[in-house]
Amino acid sequence: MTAVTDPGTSRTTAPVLEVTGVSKRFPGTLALDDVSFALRPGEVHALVGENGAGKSTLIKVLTGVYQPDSGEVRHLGHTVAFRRPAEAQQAGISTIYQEVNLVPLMSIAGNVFLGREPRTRAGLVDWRRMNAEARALLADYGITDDVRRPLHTLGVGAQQMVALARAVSTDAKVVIMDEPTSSLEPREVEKLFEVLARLHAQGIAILYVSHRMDELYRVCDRVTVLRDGRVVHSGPLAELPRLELVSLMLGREIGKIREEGVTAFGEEHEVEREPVLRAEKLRGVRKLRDVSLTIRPGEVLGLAGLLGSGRSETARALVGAFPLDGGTVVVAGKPLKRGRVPAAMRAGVALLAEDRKTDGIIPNLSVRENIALAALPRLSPFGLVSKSKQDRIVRVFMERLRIKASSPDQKVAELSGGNQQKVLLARWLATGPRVLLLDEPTRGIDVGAKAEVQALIDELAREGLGVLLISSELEELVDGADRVLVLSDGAVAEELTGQDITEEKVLAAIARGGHDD
Amino acid sequence: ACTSREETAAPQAAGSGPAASAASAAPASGGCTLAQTGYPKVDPKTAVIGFSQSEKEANPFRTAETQSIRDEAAKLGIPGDHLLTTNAQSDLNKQISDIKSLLDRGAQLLIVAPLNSDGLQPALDAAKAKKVPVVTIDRKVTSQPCTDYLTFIGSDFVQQGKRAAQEMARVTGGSGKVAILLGSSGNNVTTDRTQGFKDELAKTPGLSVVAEQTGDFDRSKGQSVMEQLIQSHPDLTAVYAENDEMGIGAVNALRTAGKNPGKDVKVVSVDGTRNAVQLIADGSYNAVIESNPRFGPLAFQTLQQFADGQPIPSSIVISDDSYDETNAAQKVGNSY
Amino acid sequence: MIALSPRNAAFAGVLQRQGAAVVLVLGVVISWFAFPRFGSADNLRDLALQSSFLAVIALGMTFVIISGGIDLSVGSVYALGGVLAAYGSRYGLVVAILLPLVVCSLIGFVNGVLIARTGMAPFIVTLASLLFARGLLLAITNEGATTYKVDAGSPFLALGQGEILGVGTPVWIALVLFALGGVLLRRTRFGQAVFALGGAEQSAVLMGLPVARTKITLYTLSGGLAGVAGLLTAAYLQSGVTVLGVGTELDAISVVVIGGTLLTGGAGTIVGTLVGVLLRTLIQNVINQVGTLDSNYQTMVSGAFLLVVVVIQRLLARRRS
Amino acid sequence: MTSATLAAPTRARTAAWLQNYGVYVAVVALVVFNVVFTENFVSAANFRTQLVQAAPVCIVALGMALVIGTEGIDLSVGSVMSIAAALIPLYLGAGPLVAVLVAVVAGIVSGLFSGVLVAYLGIQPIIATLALLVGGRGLALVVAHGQLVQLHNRDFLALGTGDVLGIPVMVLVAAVVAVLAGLLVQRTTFGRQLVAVGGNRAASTLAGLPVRRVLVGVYVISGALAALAGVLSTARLGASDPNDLGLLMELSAITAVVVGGTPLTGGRVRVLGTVFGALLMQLVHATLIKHNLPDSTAQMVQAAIIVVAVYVARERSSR
Ligand SMILES: Nc1ncnc2c1ncn2[C@@H]1O[C@H](COP(=O)(O)OP(=O)(O)OP(=O)(O)O)[C@@H](O)[C@H]1O
Ligand SMILES: Nc1ncnc2c1ncn2[C@@H]1O[C@H](COP(=O)(O)OP(=O)(O)OP(=O)(O)O)[C@@H](O)[C@H]1O
Ligand SMILES: [Mg+2]
Ligand SMILES: [Mg+2]
Repeated sequence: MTAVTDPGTSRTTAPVLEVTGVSKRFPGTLALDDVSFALRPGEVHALVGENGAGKSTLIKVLTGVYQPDSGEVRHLGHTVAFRRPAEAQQAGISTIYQEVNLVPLMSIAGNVFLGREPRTRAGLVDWRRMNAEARALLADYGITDDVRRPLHTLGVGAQQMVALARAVSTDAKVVIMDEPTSSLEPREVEKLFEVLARLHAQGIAILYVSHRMDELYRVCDRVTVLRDGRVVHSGPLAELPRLELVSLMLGREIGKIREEGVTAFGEEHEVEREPVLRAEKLRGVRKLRDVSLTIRPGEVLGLAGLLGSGRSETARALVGAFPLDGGTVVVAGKPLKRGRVPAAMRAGVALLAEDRKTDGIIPNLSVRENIALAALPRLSPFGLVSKSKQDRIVRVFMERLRIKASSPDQKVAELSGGNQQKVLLARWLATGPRVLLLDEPTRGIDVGAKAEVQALIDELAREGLGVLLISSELEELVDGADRVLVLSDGAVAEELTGQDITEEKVLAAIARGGHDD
Repeated sequence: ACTSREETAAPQAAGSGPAASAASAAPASGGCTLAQTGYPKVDPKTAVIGFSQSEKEANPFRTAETQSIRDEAAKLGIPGDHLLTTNAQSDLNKQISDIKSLLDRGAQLLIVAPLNSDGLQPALDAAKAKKVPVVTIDRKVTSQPCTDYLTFIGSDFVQQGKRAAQEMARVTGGSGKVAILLGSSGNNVTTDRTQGFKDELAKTPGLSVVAEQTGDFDRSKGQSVMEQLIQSHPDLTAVYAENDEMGIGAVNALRTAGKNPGKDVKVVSVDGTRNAVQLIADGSYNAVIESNPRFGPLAFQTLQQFADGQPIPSSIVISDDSYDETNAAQKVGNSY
Repeated sequence: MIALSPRNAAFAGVLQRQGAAVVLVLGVVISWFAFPRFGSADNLRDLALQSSFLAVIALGMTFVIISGGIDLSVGSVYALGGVLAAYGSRYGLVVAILLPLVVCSLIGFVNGVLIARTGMAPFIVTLASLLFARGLLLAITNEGATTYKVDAGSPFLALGQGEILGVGTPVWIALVLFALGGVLLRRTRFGQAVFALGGAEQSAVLMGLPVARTKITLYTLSGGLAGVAGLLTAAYLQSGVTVLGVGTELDAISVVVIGGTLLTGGAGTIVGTLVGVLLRTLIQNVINQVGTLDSNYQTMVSGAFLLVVVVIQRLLARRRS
Repeated sequence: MTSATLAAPTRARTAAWLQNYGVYVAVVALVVFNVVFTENFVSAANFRTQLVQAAPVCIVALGMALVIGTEGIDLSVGSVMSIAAALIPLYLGAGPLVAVLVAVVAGIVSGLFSGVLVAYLGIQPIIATLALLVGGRGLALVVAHGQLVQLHNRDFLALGTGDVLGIPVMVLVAAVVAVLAGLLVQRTTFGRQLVAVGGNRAASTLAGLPVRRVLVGVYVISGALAALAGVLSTARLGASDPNDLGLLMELSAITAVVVGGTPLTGGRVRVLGTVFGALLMQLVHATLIKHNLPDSTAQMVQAAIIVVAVYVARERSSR
């Protein structure tokens, strides 16, 4: 997609959505500081910045989730003060917020049409039509499941597609997407881009947030860069070299940013022969079909596959967080008791879960407590909490992972998504694990932090940890993993090693697995 | 099983005292007769009899009441499966369905201890439709005697309040400050015992009511309320408790506050439970107006008379005894 | 764990969703044969009538619980509704109906506003209004000393004591309300919003649902239905009884839960609640039919029964997943 | 910065301050009100009465606060009190210590029962404990044959009426329980895990916390404390009264906890707040009695006070 906005016309067309001088303060942080920004009709506008720069906050101010402390929001030239998201939606602004925000227990179709269900002439909800429409709509997004099933039976990625379908199917004039691709995988990302192109052709303005640079350059016309709550740049994207964009985001000189490639992974690791973890014929209640794998110390084992291919399920099964029908997991020679997370943890297996909101953070506890949580028994002689021991470890990890928080006492819920992710990583590292299972560890992390996390994974492997890396970003797997298992429909379809690990081969393996049966 | 009780606290058997007896001779004329109602003649000794109790048998009054009905039935040789009993567990709607289910199960005569004076009309209507006479005991219902129900046997709660006030005037010597521990709010017994007491107390100008607070007929609530009142009214000289349990709670409170119940502060209550009467005998309590729960003999006798065609008065007020320092020691065996 | 064959799984699914219904059917069949009087028309008619008042209250509670909330005030509001209806009946049928409806809905409305607009927990807000409604009831009845009676000739009585086709009017009214409730829950946007609220409130906000309005409507509905139950009871009892409704909120909650509605919200059915109510009435009736149970044992049995049903339901649900 | 942005933090800070300290302010305000407007309020005996009366609620509420911290609720506390009361006379013959132990063990068993239902069977706390609320009192009455039993053992009764160093035993026990609860929450792994479980149960499971053990532990503590409160109340009453003891205690305890600033949504436990919540409700109750307000007014005033107190202490969303 190319930038279609003609500079001449864009000056005359009034912005559809505009903020001037907006500030928003949270206890301890000034999330938005005198931000001015305009979204013009028909453009795809990228909003970028580090984790915690204020992107999501700006979106929430635009759509009435938060009220700005000062400044004003204009919609089609009129000053507006949306008091709730509903009002923004009525004004034709449709938003996909950062975390999937749907209703898990409700049917898929119900979620798509919630609040605007088709009705019969009597004014009653027309279920038949709703299901039919939802089925048709979702088929476009590659979701062919029964739309009457509860939403929670879909994987995170599929849920994201449902959210997308929902947002786009309203006749909105503005569509805002806060990291829509973070839980999608290549095929789905392509779907999303098709949708974007369609919207673009219809002249709908799109505000697009992503940490993935290639995506931005592929789909966006203009870019606004936020740093520490302030707008540091706004202008056409194509004219801005990639390196300069990164430097704007990070606030560092271009020279200091080494361009090493897309990821920060180093060379191959030295791998020991004897595996630290050996899983045999894991059979899950739902999906897994005899998955066997080994992880050796110092090795990064990649796990690839389509949405719902069973990657997350495998990882959860390894730490005993998932009921299994059969199979064994042996860590350092000792078999684990099935279905007991504490036992797995004691054996040194730790899982960074995929969905940090529901399975990761304890929102109302502080950063300190979230980091120390899993290591608590070790840090507490006789079950009595030692604050000094805690602080020592917390300080180390906050520095090492560069966690941005006003203090260790800040509530973790108040951190930006990326920083929450780092807190969770710190939680696991603090337990001193032998095997680290990372389920989409860089999801929603900004370029800077992503490089840090990748370098960290590298470093950990070098230190002799066994790492299982699940990622939907192929380059991450290709660059980072020493070995890649391709899962398909709950079974290991293929194993790639050494020189065979290339994007093409992994993709091909995924595709084969997907179409074989 | 392997429990070890305190030796002194042997649980007493209920129902050893005298049964309730009618206070005044029933008027020979103007009563309700079998002929008048057109009900079939049913002999209680051979009939199926239903008894609907209102509250759990977990306080002395209810325990004694139910026991008295059972004992009398046994005495009359009524077979066990001819006495059907239900318990409404303090739920009025349940009492209505209880009564209806008693009728369904073939009860030909009903004895009902109403949970409330109002609200049993649907149950009474159901009995009327089946021509089953209903004797209500201990609490009167506000329906038509003879048509909606046969008769009421029980105490006059207003009268009990009045007699308590008279005792109060006697034991205080006619002057002092009185606190009232009310029963549960919304309960007719509370209303009547309060009204009777206050009306009568007004005749003794030296006595004034300084506080009236609910103790929910419950010993511990009576005790807490009394503890508060002792603090805020140090000059309190008497307590009227609308049942014995609250009265005993008040005695506890007075003792912990270092006062001498029965002397510094007089205590009068209504009921006639064993513990309260014993306290009078011990000198820590002043008077108890009895509310006799032993309705069994009178209830069955009334049903028999009705079956025999005799006229039944619209209400049979029983004679309640009273306990004071002069008779408590001898009569403690009558208490329940 | 034994793997379920699809057929077994489907059966377990039915059991889990309709667990209470299965127990109800079994209970009815057993009682039918065990107690000769159980199946009599009179007894059945009475069971229906007796269930109808709690059913109406539980209907409102179902909505509230599906939305992830709870309404503890219904017991007091129910009693208040009865008193107001009896009081109002002296000014005619319209007043007898409108007075309790308006006041009780208003209490529910205030609950809703406090919950929706201030973010206070429903449990505590409705606990406060439980006290408030009881206090108000005592205030208008002169501390409970006055019981308002409904005149014998009042047309209002027909609402409680009348019969249509041999079945009591309250039963019909309850059935109609349940039918309307079912439509409201399943076939309107409001109903969908209720489910969404219970499933994920934050998402509901972000999806642009009228969350506050839905909540206020919900609690108003619950208060209003408690008022309806109160006025039906007043018509049935011919008086505004002051001692009603103590602990009724817990009865309502337990029948809703027995009916399969999740206390965490987001899932539940109206029919389930109806089954729950009938099951409760059945148990009471059976205890009476047995007839020999000491009253203290009766309480124990009710508690144990509640437990057994919930545990069975839970185990079935677990087997299914 | 504009004046609006300056004003907003000030207001926010006041609100946040009130949220944290509101319940203490309310207690102080009510004491001041009473000192000024209530006759005979300022006396050692009166304060003593208030503390003694608040003690059982306070003890139960502390257990309840822990349960609420895990996003649970324990409706069974009143019935557990009544079970404890029913057991006392049966074992008092073997000495007060044995009787108290038996009662507390019964509380622990009840707690274990609820805890297992909640943690291992996954039954909603409110419904699991509701079953015990209904059935437990029946059980107590069956044990006691529905009888109130007068108690005479002096040592036992001293628990309710005795003093140590001029401080009533009941108050002392409540204070010790409060201190222990405070330490438990702040200073032990169990306490921190409890709060984490309440904050996000799924995440806690994945973080390898012994979630079930924590849940069972919390209900056991609540049961034990309820039984302890039942023992003390029985001693104070001088009689075992399983029919009435602890009626509606669950609501009083929950009110104290919530008024004290612990959110019902879990993830946070305020121990001192709970103690003051219990004191506040006790003072409200006392004030209403001392001013001889009728029951109707008293209930409505209590309702209003609960709403206001909880309104002030509520968790605010940042808008
Ligand atoms: N509800 C809140 N309470 C307090 N602070 C908050 C809250 N929401 C966000 N913040 C803070 O505001 C700042 C901006 O956060 P925001 O979520 O907008 O970042 P972001 O740019 O979207 O980051 P990411 O790329 O990680 O999603 C962060 O410092 C964050 O800690
Ligand atoms: N049929 C289902 N019913 C309920 N939950 C499901 C079902 N299928 C998948 N899930 C849940 O969805 C999550 C993701 O599933 P899975 O492990 O199969 O996907 P994945 O390969 O990790 O893909 P992704 O995480 O990218 O969606 C898991 O937590 C799993 O429990
Ligand atoms: Mg964000
Ligand atoms: Mg996954």
